[in-house]
Amino acid sequence: MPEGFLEQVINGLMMGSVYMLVALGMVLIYGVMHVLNFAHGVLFTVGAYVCHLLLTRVTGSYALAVVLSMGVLAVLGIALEHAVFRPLRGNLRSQVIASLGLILAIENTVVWIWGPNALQMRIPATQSIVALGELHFNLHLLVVIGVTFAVVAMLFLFLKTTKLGTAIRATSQSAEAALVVGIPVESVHRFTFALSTALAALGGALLGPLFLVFPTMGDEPLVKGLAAIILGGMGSVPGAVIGALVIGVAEALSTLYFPTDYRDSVAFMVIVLVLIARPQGLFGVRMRGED
Amino acid sequence: MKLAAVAAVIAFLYALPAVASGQPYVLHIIALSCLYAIPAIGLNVMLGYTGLVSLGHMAFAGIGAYTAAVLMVDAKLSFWLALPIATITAGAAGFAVGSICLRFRTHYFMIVTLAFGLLLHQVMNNWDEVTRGAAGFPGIPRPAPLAIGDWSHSFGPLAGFYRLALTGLLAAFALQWAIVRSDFGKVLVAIRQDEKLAGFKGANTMLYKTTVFALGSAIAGFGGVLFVSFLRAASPDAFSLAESINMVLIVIIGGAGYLAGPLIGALVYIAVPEYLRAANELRLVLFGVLLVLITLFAPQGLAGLLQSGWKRVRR
Amino acid sequence: MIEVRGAAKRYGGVVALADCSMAIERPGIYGLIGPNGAGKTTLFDVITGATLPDAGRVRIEGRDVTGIAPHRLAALGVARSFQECRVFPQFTCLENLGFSLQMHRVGKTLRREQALRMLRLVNLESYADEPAASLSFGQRRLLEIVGTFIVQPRFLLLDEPASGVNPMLLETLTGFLRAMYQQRPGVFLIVEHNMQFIMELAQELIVMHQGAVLDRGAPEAIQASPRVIEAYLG
Amino acid sequence: MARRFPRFSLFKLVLAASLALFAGAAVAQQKLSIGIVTAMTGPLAAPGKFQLNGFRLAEEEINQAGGLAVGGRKYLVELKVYDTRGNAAEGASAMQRLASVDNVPVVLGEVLAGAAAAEAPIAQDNGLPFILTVSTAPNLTGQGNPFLFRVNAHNDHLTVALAEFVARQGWGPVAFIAWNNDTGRNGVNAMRKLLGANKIGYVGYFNVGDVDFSSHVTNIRTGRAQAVMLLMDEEPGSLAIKQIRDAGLKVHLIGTLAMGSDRFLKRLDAQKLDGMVQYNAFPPNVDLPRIKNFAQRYKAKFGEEAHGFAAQSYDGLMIAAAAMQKAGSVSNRKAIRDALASIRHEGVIGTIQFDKTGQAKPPVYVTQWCSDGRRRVLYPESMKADCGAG
Repeated sequence: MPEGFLEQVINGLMMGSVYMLVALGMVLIYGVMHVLNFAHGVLFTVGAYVCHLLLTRVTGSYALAVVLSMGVLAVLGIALEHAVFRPLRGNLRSQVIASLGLILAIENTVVWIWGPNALQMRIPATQSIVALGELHFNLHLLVVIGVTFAVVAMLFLFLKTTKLGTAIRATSQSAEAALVVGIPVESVHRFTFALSTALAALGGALLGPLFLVFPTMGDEPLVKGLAAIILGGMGSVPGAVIGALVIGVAEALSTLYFPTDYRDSVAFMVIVLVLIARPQGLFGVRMRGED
Repeated sequence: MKLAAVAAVIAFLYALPAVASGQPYVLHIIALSCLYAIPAIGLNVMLGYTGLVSLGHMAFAGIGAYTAAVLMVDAKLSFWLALPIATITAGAAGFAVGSICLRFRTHYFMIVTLAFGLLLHQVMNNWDEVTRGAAGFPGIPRPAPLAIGDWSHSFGPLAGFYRLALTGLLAAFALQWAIVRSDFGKVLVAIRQDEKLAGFKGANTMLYKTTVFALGSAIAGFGGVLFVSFLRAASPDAFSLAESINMVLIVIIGGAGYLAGPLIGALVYIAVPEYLRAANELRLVLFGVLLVLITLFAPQGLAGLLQSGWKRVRR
Repeated sequence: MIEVRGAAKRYGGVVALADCSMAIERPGIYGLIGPNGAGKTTLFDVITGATLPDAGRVRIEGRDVTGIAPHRLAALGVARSFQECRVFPQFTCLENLGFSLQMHRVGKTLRREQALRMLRLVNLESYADEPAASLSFGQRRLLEIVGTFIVQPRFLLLDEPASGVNPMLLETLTGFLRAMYQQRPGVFLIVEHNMQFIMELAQELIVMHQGAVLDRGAPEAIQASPRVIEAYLG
Repeated sequence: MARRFPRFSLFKLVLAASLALFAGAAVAQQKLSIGIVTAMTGPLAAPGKFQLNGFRLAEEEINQAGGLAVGGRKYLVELKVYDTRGNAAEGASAMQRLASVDNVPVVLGEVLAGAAAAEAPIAQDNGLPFILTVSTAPNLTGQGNPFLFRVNAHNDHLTVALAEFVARQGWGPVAFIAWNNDTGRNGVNAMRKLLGANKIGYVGYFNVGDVDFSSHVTNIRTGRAQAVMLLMDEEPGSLAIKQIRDAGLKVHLIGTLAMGSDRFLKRLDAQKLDGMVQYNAFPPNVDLPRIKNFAQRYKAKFGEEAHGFAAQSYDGLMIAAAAMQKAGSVSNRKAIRDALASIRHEGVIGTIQFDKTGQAKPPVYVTQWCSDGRRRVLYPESMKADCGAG
């Protein structure tokens, strides 16, 4: 085992938990509505910008700004679901293409409003360094990971124990059956979209202070989130969690064995290989949307 | 009547350099639109007629472009030899990659094409010794003059290359037309509508899809060669994921599954922004919104809108 | 001619086929019946290569065809229709039939002629140039079935051809199927819930229950079979 | 004569600038459009902005001085700015438009090498002088294009002094974190050539837009690198340094000119930067009148510290103006080209004179951060100066 192996695993788990938030949002939408929303990454970006705006202009409290930005994005999510994704329901190709259009429109609106240069979001409270043996970590990174795992736990509880959560799971199994047993499918869709975009906002708002806030900040999490949900099996929530962690770790470890300028491809080639061996992904029951 | 109109337009376009000799900018924009329309035709055969949404299409244009660049600059081959070799190389690469990607369907297919698009782009960006890396490949020549008997034509000057780009586009268009009219094209359209049914009717869908992937990639590669010869430089960014997505945008806005769709799409994509040069971020916002509106309200794209508008007028 | 040996298939926890064996030795119109979830459509899918069985083999004319690609089965003379009725919606009726013929290497000029003749048989000739999507469901069903016959298959599998077809069209359909069989006898295997329709048509009924063949015989005999009655009522 | 002329013009400019304040309404002058291609959007918008700032400042100063005097007439300079997004095809279209529609006598700018490579041949087709002011890819010049000039030092040249410095310090192995684009890749290749492959340790490339460098940091630690060279712009640069220091890595930091500015300091803190060296084309605090003056004027207009890209671009426009004066024409492109080829211009970045390939060789510097957030000059020897001068 090469030197630094364990440390790379830790690095990978950390980035993996960041990818997780994006992956969870995408997998919820995919599971329930069977929509692959490529615009999820720009919603992540918008979340970060909204949080930055709220933090600097409206409230001085970071926590409040995070929660409010989730609210704003949830509203935006409902609007998008209503205006774009609902009319295109059942048409995979058009949904993907519309979401590509949304990327262009939203990302450039962000550039138009906030300019192309990166903004800094400094939260003094979480700036300190935590030492774990020889390794040092930024406190904010630990906050991100803590919040992510708390959110994942809450999401699981929500899906398993609440009525709405059960309705979401039922709808993702079969929309027709859900309709038959009296679940208001339309409302479930709307709620799922809101939940998903709020998660994207949370991701952006959490990551902003750790790195920077810039117009293309959502691209990388989108691509990695996409990779994660495919690896985990589209539509499987636990699969997305594991998939995100696996992608994060594989990426970090790949720097030990492969030239780093091929790092992105390494992650994707792993996915292609996994898919060839196991087309339903690691946790998927079966492929949906086949015919 | 229709044929005469088309012939007149083509004749006009060929005569344009003589008419508009003082307007090299117009020639440049039309030539560039042609060069975007060629890979768009390749994608239209895949996406519009067969229903294969590839998110890595421009990577194959890149394979053609860089193959030709290396052949012309390093191996000192003539453009006229490099063009077919590079086109075939792009097609072969499309066949190889396609036979992997096409094991997957719908979303999975899109993601796998995206993955290969990323990989190929990284190769162009990272393989410094061959592709000159991220800084781009300067010094790619324009084609040498062609002389057949008394007739000769040089492609170095803008007007000369403009005619070549136009001819290239017409060739690609003619190929598209032939494909769509043929029995082969019928199968493609059947696959787009119901792949499973096409299989039970006796079509070897995998073979057809792989062939069409290779064909689309070859057309893209052909366009890529002309593109870098026109710009006289290749840059990996011209073949990135973003460009592949823009290609999808061109085909959809123009009208997927319409013969003229890629032409209209490329013209709109190149010419309108040139016209709107001032408003930059805004024009990309507009394109994004336009794309969403078209998927929502006019899934047939501009070509479809024009056609139904024309029908209404005639009625 | 068609032989299924020990076919088994599970979807998640649901057993669709369990050690299902069946053989059809001579041409004829066979009805495949059974309660919902008995595995009829899965058996169709296994025979036509749409689904790879977890276990068991399928032979057609002695040749092992288990899990081979549908287009290769089509080349062996197998044609099928679908429960949900599948035609190419954007193709016209003529194009739909023409496509079937094209796949069996019929030349362009012959295609139109043959297709028109078939459309006339089911009274659809006035829709020849209409896209299939504009037809009523019953008409689409007729088109689908005509499309399977037009290539003169030796093995024809129809999945609930009568469902969603109104009584008037049903008569057309029955007459058409009979005429086709008389013209060119083959193995016609028909899944059907409409008992009256299938009793009238079939020479032999094959009853499936819980993923296996429960009983088979002449329609009258099956009607009287206590096992079958129990399966349907239980 | 050729030596004194530009100096005179600069002097005149400054003089005229102050006079213009009193002069009131000037005589109506003719407009002179100068073409600019740069990235205003896209991933390279930030360097594009500094480039444009330099052009804008030069434009303003020329016009405030009453315009550019050529052949007995005065011209007000007007910049025709086109955004290329760093995209080759858009750059080519913009260049074609400037050459034939806007009919400018000279074009300046471009950030991205790939776009510049597509623009240059079109400039050549149209016999239009094209002056690069930021792009550093070495192979741009030397393509046999007589109309292409580059004011700034290219990558191989920029890194020479730094490599010398690193070699003298005996740091080894040197690790890299580099943008996987022309800036990063060319930088790594140049250093590999200059230092020798055996001195090169871990090379970590990342894509534009990546923000997490943790795995690179780990590999640098385990590779026992003594120094890390960061080949990127200031935004990722600040993140990389933060992550390297947060991880407790004790390595020497080596940076690019983007990391030798007060703006960069604002993103981090002096403690994290202490001891970091970087190559620089324009250390704004060097005790030279030309540099100090420019830095002041820039700060007055844009409210921030002068940037090397801006200084190079400012000089680009000024040398174009000087060439037009020397050629005695604002429309004869060939004459302007010939003037450029032979001109010797005292710019704010130093003496600019183009060689046969059109490449200038302005001075390059190595600066170093002090513990108090100021900078010192380490190279060239003749300018060596302590904290506060870099």
